[in-house]
Amino acid sequence: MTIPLPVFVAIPLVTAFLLPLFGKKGKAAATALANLATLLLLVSAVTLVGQSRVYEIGKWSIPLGINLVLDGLSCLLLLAISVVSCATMLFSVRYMEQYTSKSKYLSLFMLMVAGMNGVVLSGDIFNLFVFLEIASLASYALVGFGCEHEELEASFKYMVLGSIASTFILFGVALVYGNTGSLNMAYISKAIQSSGMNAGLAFALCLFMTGFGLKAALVPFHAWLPDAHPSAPAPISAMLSGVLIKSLGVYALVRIIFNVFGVSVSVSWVLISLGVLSMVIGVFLAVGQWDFKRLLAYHSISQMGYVVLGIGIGALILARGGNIAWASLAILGGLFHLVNHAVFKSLLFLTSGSIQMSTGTRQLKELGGLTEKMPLTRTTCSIASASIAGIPPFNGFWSKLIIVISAVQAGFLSLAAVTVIVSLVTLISFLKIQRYIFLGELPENLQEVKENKGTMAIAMASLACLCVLMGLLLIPSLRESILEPAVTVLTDGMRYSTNIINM
Amino acid sequence: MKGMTIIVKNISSFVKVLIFLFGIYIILFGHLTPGGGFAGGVIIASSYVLLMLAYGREFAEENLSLSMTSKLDCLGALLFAAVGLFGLFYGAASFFWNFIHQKSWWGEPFNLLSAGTIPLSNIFIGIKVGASLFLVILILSSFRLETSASEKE
Amino acid sequence: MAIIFYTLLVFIIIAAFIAVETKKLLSAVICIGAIGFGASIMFLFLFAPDIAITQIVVEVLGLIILIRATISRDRTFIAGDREFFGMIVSLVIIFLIAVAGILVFPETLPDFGTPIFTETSNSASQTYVEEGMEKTGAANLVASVILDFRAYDTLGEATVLFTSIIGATIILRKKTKKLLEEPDL
Amino acid sequence: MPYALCFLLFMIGLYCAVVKKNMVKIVIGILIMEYAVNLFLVMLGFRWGGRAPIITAEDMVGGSLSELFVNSSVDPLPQALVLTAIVISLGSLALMISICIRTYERYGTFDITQIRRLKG
Repeated sequence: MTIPLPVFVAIPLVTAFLLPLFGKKGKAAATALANLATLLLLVSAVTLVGQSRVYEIGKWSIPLGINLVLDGLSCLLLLAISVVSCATMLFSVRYMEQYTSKSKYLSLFMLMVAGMNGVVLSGDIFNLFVFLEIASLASYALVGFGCEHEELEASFKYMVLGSIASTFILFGVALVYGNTGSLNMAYISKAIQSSGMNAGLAFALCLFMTGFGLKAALVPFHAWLPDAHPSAPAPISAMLSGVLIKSLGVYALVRIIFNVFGVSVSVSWVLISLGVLSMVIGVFLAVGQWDFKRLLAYHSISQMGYVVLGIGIGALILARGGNIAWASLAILGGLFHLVNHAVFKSLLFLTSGSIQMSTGTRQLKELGGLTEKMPLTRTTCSIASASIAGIPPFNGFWSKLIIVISAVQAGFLSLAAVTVIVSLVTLISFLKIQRYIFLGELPENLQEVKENKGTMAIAMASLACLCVLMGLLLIPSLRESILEPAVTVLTDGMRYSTNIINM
Repeated sequence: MKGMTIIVKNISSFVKVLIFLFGIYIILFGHLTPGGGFAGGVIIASSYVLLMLAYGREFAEENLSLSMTSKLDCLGALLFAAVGLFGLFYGAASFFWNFIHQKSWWGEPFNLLSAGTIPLSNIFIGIKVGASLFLVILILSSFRLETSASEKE
Repeated sequence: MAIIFYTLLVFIIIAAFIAVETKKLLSAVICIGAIGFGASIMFLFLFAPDIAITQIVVEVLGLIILIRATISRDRTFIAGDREFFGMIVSLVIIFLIAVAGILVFPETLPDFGTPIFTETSNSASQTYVEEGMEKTGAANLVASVILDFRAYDTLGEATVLFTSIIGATIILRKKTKKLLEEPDL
Repeated sequence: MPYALCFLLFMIGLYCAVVKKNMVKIVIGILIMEYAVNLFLVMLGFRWGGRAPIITAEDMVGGSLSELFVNSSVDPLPQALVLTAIVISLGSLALMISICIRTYERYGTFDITQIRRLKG
């Protein structure tokens, strides 16, 4: 049966409104309801794979009302969001026992999921701004959940930069409405195709790129990420760097550039430079870190650089009118790395959370020799570090390989060399993690450390085996249904508007 | 913080009723005259805030307690979502389908019952915005007690 | 009519400048009040009564929230600005955006008086104005746009307010961490 | 010309949010930026000699809408957007101020250069 699209936003919203009513005694029921909701979302996301539909809200035709668009790209993002949020919700059932007012935490978590689903599905730029605002407001509050010194300062810094980015995006929306007279993405791209890009729309595009670049923590705007992620509770930093910066930042940037404004050579050069900058600076800043979560946060920046680089190369080939096969290969590498990074980065943050919960610290110097004390965390962490560093059988390797091949194909040998060097440096820093946390001798105050059983183990184990199985996504049968439609959505760029209108 | 002088207390207890009535008017006639759910809700919240400023937090707490306000807040939001979902399930139409107007059950233009689900959602939005804004002010002022307590010891 | 717009805008810009430069927090908050009320009068002259009502009342509550943060902690002195390097970089960025904005603004947008929906062919606002009445039954077209044509936005809007309330409760709660007694699962 | 003044207001807000040290001043800067964008949005829909987009009884000529109203009414769409944007700015203001109060209670100052626990 066909699932109506607003279900993806309605379920998390209704659960979010219900959860604060549970209060102290209903905590178990609240957690169960929240887990049920994320599971339901996962099931409905899986059933919708490969379909593409337009859903008009209120039965109003396209320019009048708002329409929700499900095409390859948003379906891929929906899958990533629901997988990561399901695992993180399972993990936080036990991890959040350390904090008070758990039902409010769950409600904010569901609001963040609703905001991200709303952003990924919406076909209207103002609606995209509103749901982006919901997801970021929920994440500001969740970053400051523990109310300690660092967490409050980090959430204030994140909130200031986030609010500036949202005001930039709103200003861009106002400019686009002023110049094209409509808010619907399909109608805007049609107006741009017919009347061409005037200076106002170019200025709006710059505003969008700064705003969404700031949400995606690309280099010139990455100031908030290394502070926000370590101080957030572990499941929240897993959601933040796993999915939030992707769906709010990269997805919106890519959707606006490819489908609404159309790809141009200068824009794709900006994308490539942003990608390379964040790749290089992220990894070199990460090497010197001794705090486990801060190191992971810097790696998020550099891995996001991979994604933006892959998509930027594809955009450049499209803008220059090169052959479509190369461009789709580059974009395939970028998107596949986006999904891989969502899975293994959230797994890494979950393992850091379980280490912090049982040992109480996350400084690499104070840890060591946890192999026999925490076997499950050891295996999941090593699987995730192997896949982030790009060791063959795991999923990180395949996507990095595709990006390197597409860079070589497109003639950017220097870029390919930079990518390989950066992945080597990532490998070094992740070996450092393995060395300091798991090998070496056990410090005396950590003798009675014990493994985290229960839902935390299930969450970590499921993400770990996903890491291993994701490599299979590249075999042709699976690829056609999941990755290929997402790539075709981007490669046929401006024809998006015609597809929407006649769908 | 025991509220302000007697003059302010007497006036505000009278004026609060008027403000509240004005807020209700703005919400109910939202689809005919300017105003609507948001403006009316904020006006209702400001009537309670006036009470709190004039009489001090404890008096306002008895009038509308913290837990009651947060329940109202969640209830208003749920009812508004229910209006949307009802359109989805009722005529198997779409999310925010104005089923009362489209099916033209009641009301013709220019009188109170005219615009289908619009007055309904106006009322629910009014409850929600009023409750949540009063909740913010209540939380911000109740936090002050805790800091002044810590400053004392 | 244009004179009113320019005087109000100049008044708002002067109030904004004072709010930014003044050393006392309380006077900065009062200037914010002045900006808000100037903006709501501006909305009245721009034929937007809905927005004027909402703006005034939201302004009152915003002022109460702002004053709540400054009243007992008013610092008469505010030390010098941030470290020199950061300030210069941000000033350069702001200057660049300002230049780009001033160049772009005047000629691309349709000039002040003629809104965009009169020029574009089948724009949504044209149908809102013409058939708004019989399509939704509401006499107030803004209410019909908010609650029927784009009701999904207003649902998102109510959720934004709901998130900020839950966020404020979380950040201002008294006991944040509890000793990790044996978790039940 | 009013658009340029709106943009100038936006610049003042951005300047204040980026340069100032006091936390409440940064919040004020962001508030000014949001006011500027709201003003800009409503100005987009303005029409010389227009009317508020509210249909009254005398606008109805016979059964249908009078021609005068249709080509003199102001654009209702930006006004709907501004209503949403105003309440969004109030919501983010409430959250920011609660963070400021909590950090003041922890640190004892609003000055972000002294709150430098976080490096990097």
